[in-house]
Amino acid sequence: MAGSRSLLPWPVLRQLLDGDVLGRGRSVRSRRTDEVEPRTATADRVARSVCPYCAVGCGQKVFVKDEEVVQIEGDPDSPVSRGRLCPKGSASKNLVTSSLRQTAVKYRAPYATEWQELDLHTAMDMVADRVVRSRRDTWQDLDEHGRKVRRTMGIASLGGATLDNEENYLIKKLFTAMGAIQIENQARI
Amino acid sequence: MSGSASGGRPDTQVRHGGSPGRTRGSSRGGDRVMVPDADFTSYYGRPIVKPAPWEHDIAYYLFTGGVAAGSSLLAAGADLTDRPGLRRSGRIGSLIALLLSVVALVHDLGKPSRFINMLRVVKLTSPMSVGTWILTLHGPFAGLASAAELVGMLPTRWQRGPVRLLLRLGRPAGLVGAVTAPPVAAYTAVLLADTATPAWHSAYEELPFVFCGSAAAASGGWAMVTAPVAEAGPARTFAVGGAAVELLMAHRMESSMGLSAETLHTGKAGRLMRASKVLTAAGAAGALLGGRSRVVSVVSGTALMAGSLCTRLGVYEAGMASARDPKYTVVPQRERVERGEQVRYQG
Amino acid sequence: MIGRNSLFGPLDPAPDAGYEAPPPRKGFFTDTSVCIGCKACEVACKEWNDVPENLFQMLGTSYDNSHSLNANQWRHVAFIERPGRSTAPDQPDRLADPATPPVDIGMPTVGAPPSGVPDEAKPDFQWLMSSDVCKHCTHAACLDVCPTGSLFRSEFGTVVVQDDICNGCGYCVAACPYGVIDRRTGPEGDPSVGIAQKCTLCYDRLTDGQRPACAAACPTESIVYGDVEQLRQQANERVAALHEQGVMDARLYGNDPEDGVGGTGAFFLLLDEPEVYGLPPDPVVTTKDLPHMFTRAGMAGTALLIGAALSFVRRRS
Amino acid sequence: MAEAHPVGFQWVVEAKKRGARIIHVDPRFTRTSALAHQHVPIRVGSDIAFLGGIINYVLENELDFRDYVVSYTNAATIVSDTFVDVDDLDGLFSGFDPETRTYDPTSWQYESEDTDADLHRSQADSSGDHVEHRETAAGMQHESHGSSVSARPMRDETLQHPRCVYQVLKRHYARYTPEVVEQVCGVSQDDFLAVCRAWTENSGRERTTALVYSVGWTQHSVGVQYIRAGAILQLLLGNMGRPGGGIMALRGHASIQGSTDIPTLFNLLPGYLPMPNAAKHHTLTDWIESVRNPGAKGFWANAGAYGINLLKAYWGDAATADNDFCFDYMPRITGDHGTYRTVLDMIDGKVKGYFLLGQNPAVGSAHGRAQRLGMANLDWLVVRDLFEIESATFWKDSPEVETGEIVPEECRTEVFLFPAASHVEKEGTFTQTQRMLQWREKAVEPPGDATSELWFFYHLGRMVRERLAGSDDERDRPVLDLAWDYPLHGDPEQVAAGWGEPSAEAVLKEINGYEVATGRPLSTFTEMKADGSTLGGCWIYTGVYKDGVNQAARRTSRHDQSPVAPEWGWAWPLNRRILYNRASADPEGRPWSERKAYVWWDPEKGDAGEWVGDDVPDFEKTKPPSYRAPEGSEGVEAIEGIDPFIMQGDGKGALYVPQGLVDGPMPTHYEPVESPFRNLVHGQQGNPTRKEYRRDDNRMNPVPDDDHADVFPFVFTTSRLTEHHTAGGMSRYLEHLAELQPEMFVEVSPALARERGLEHMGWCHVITARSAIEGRVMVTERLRPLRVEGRIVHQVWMPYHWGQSGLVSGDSANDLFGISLDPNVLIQESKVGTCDVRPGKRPRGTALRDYVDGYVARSGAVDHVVPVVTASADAVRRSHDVQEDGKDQHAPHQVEDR
Repeated sequence: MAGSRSLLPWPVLRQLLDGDVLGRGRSVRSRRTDEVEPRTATADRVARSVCPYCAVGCGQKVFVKDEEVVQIEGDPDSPVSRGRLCPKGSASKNLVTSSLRQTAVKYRAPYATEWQELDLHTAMDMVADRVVRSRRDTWQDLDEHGRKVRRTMGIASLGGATLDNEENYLIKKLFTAMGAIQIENQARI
Repeated sequence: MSGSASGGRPDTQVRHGGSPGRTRGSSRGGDRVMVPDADFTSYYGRPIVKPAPWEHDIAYYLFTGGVAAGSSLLAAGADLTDRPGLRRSGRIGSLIALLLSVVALVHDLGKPSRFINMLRVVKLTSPMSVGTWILTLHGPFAGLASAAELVGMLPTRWQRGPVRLLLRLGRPAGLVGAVTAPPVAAYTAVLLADTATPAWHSAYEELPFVFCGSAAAASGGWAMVTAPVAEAGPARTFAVGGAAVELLMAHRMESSMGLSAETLHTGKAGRLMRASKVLTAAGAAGALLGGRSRVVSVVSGTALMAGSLCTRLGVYEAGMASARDPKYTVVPQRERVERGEQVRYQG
Repeated sequence: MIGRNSLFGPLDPAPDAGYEAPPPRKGFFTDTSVCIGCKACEVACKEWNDVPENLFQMLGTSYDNSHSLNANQWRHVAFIERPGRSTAPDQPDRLADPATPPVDIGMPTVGAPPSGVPDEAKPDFQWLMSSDVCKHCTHAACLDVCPTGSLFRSEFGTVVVQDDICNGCGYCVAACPYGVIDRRTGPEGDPSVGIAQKCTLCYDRLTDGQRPACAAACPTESIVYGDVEQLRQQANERVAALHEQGVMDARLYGNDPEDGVGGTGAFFLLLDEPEVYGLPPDPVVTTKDLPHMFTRAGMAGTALLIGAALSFVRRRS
Repeated sequence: MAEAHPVGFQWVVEAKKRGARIIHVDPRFTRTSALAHQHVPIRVGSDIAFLGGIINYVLENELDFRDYVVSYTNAATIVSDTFVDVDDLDGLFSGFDPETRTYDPTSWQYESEDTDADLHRSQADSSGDHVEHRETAAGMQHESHGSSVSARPMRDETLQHPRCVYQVLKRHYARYTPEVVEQVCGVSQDDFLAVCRAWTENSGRERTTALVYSVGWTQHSVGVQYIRAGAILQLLLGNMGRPGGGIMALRGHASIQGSTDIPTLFNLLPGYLPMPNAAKHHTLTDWIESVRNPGAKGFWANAGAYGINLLKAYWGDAATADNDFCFDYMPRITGDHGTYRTVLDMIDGKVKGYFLLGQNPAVGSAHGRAQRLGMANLDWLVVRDLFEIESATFWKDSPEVETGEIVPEECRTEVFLFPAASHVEKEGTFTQTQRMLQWREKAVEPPGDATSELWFFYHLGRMVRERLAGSDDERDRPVLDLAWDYPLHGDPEQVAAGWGEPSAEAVLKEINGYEVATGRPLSTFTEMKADGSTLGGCWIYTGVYKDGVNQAARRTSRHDQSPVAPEWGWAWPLNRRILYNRASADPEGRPWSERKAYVWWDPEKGDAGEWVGDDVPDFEKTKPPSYRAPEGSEGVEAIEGIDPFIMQGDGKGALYVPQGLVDGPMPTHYEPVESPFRNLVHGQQGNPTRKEYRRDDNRMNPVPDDDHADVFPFVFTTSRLTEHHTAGGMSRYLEHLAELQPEMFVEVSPALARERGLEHMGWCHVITARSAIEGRVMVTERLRPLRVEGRIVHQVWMPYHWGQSGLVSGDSANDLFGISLDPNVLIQESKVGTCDVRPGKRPRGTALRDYVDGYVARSGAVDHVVPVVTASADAVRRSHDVQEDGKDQHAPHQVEDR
């Protein structure tokens, strides 16, 4: 309650003058208390998002300050969730800002017992090389009955149920073009 | 497990659901049961109120505060009745006790600067705030009187200039210190009683008397140990009177505080309270009967101080025990409800 | 000024604390009859208020692994597995081995149902859940015993700790009749360690007209935030509705301005006795008795002074 | 629902506050039960018996919504006289081939007014080869395109014909009496009848009942038939296509619906188009005709446009009418390439590389040991996740490292763990469980080297194309000709260096479809052309980018629109919120009741009347209720004004499914693969057509006929806790969630605790033929032993969220399950199994395998293989004999692993 603070510096005097003899409220507030503002109000921007956990599709508002996520909470406008979130949805900021998140590529060489870090672009090159090689090595033009199959059975994929439609679209498109067919996701599980 | 602050001291001795809601109230390790076993319900036996997050510092402070207050009184009396030995004993006792009090308080708060926060406000509803201001008033005067006493012990050639002024201030400061001493002794009882800790709050009628009596006994005891026997007569009287009040009021307290009195009889608190009674009674008897003997005086005085310390520790422990067991919170309240005597505003 | 009911009895706390024309008092109505024990409130609270983790230990007390309200747990969901008031005779459990005594699994049990409720109308087995929180008492002992003014009454009538003022004396901890507030423990360095901690009713959010984080998250509106006056009304209607539906166990807790703490800003609809949920059945603010305590202390102190004087007087004579 | 979908449960609570009665049927007392008026504990795996009992109650007492049933379902349709039901064949339907364990569904077909030739063409063609159907999870395609049946079968609207579906159904379920339900499910007759009454009394003109299931229902060897049973009941009671009704699948992942619509599934292409099959789809025409199903009604008639638009979206300019729009570029499937088959292939060394995209099969998939052993036998593995999950670290700390089955120094798998962008660090759409797409705005940049899947796959594709550039190998044409040109944005430096973020909105526009010449986004899939002038990546999503506006990004507040909230996000198809909502009006087009009005025919509207209402009508807008199809019509034209189920071949809701299901036209009770009970209803114990992988590393526990069945005497099931998310990859690493449920535990009843000497909060371990896992004992009355077939059965429950990593760790319950699959969709039975429970921790190190092997030996599972077909030999013979002359159903396929 800005403005409720008296200019008097010593709360004891404010107790006497502010009608708060018992020193319960108005007279004992610190400057920081007077100036408090929720970080939802001081955020630079708010992104409208959707909870990443189950499939209910609860609306989320993501508050950003100085390019950091400072709060994620339910979107009261959503007809699905009416602003509410379950414990997992409520932990979304914890998910996004967790110090345990991976931020660099880790690589485990064959027979190695430890991780090593890899540069992202190097890792991409290595994966692309392996995709090309495995595809070449396991290519089938015909199956054992002589039917045309033009595919590779050497590359498989699992995942996608927490990914975006656009991502799944590209995944399926690329794998199909490359002839990889063992492309699966949680929907089968 | 990431390593930020661990829990707000949740009872880590968690019993794995082993404490059924409907607990048979029982004498937990104690030897006497004052109240019949009570059936009561709790949430897995978890405490309802939280014990004060204090170390034993506070119990020691209760004791040193009492000694300081009583010693100030004795010193002032001795000053007025021209008993320099008793005066010196009182003033130095007061100084030591005050210093120890400050150590205990600061240790409890963690760092000295935190004491300053208490001077922001005067909270009439907070015994700690009231006590802070009482100490703030009493401390300097008592300190001044003690300083004067110390100065008086210096070689005469050093007693010049401002130091002489200090000597002059000894008596008025000592008198102000004496007048402000009883609140120092008494407020600590309110400090404990003004909590939700069952054994403390339910003792609020008698606890001030117990504590004041205890203060008199302990400070009298200190004087019996340190002052010349010839001058210590008033101290012995003071101590005996204090011990009598302490024992009497403690007895009354135990019978008036209801279920939580149990905590004064069981466990650690029970042992301390029994010791306190024996020591206090013995000390008082010594003071009464063997007053003129130096040896008896020292032994009795020590017993009285020890008795007082045991009282403070015992009351402290009883409070902690009463907060840890939901029985002492639930049963009296449940009984009130069952009797239809819920606490309600009567207009 | 010190009002007539400043220590006990019905009171609008914000004006009493010196606020002129404060907003209506704010609070929570926690309706445990619709609580699903999801703990969204616990998480939302921690996320908003940067409350650290509490303990990583399975407690075996149904699904409650948060233990209690404490410095690191400003919302705490209680879980009570309440066995049937009458076990049907054809329960296979019984049939399996009637001679074997039941295993004590440490779950709360209850006694006879309140009068007027026929046994058969009771559900066989109940799983009670309730999200506990600071009560924001009308007469808040924690606030009143605080020697620094760190705990203060906000303009919304809520009770809030000022971290920058608290000196960690811990007096509030012992004063709270509900065992809510606590000092945070942990390694040195974190400025919040050693400081009293509890629900602020999201004071910062309130200043901007936002709802507290827990109430905003609660999926089933078990936690309702609003003006206390309206919430009390709503609570009364809810109890009446439940009674009409035959849920005779429903009762309110903390809604009565004439109770021992002058009514709470956060009150509850419970389905069993308060102590089943770990709540005191008839809490009273300790400062209700404070004038009397001071009187007694004054008497004792006076006696001490007189005693001291007499010790000398008698010698003289 | 309160456990796994708490926010969805708000609507149940609201209904309860308004006086609704809530009944919860669940093996254990959950947080949902806590708020229900009645909890009905049921034996795991007996749901069809339970629902069958209710169907019987409805039919016996004629409580069905007759007007709805007659007009909108196939109740009146006459079934072929060659059909023989399970009652006469000991649990088999007619047409069973014991060699392949599949059905020839010819005898299940409708009696048709069409000629024989028509019958053959419209029905048998796609009813075809059920071995193939099972191998390719064909049932999943039917999710959207329904069964392909004749447009005009014979009907008896009096429902008196002995072979009409209604009567067939009535006879089929007559066995499911309350007594049988009690015996099979362990549900008392009182409880059961209370459910029957509540359901039926709350259905009809004035009221509707919703059936909500979570996808644990799908994780059974009869999972599809569970849902079919629910569908039959909801159709009989008139609860489909109406507000407050329906069957709602509460799916468990943010966009699992989307990942089925735009599938990352081996047998599907976007929009439920089938992956071309080497056996059937030799040409573009073959492929399209198999979907289009000539002769049938409905919108699948336009399949040609849908398929060609997809090909065009994939291969752009290279796809022309002359080259069949690059149909030949498509790889062909030849059978089961599902995730479990693939994992077993990994163990067998057939797979080189594996991508895991936000998925943690080491914990989340059935038979965790097989998953991990498979991963340990790859050349390379790419894991993309937020955290260092178990599937990325199997080589150093999995349970198999402890048992010595994986030795890090001997494991050759290269592992790449890529940090992934979180949901707030990228933009795109999730499709939630009711088919609604919601666009997420990007809030911040991903930290460090974390990237989106969009980024990863775009650039992977780019780099692969660069590596293949200049190749003249024909096999590389599909990659080189791929339309792979998406605008990049984001950090200008990255864009300049060629590492920008592809525009998700551009991808969404391609999914929506547009005119090739002008780039104008299509508004509806009816604008799709089969001539290559339009392209669109997923026809059912067409309209999401209507008018060039991202419809999924709409966020009109719920306060500012109707309760249907059509302006929040966008639901496929064409923003319809309730599918088949034509059924919310009566045959004349009037609302069934004012209270339940939703979509209706307004004769005053437009030129000659229009369908109007709160939702987008799921019907041609101007086709009046009185419309009758002209003789010989097919496709959309053949949909009559009273055919609400516009994707079905006959426009009717299917009480009986003449084809499209591998395991029978109607659900019937089969025991789970692992069960301590004999099937009380039939001699046939389990689903005879289920998919099995009989291998030493996938042993199943014995069943009651076996001498050793008592080695695994208890039933167990698993599910989620509110506080965790599936395999824990998004919850065990967060302190605010992990602390709420910090340890793996096993819930047992007090009676079982007594029987096995288990102490509350002590340790116990659970053993199956696959593994043994340990957890803390939670003794609770929320689990209750049931009396089934006259004896007590103990059920054990476990959450399945833990693995060896994270802030809190523990054994993984999915390690206990073996792999046996539903034949329609190849989803594993991971919600029921048998087990033993013992006090104390499990053995450690190599002793664990010895311990499990000891159990396996005692159970006889080593050399005694449980037969799948247990119906009497006579029944098998008679079922097999019911086959139409001259039809050779069985293509020369190997029947794997029988």
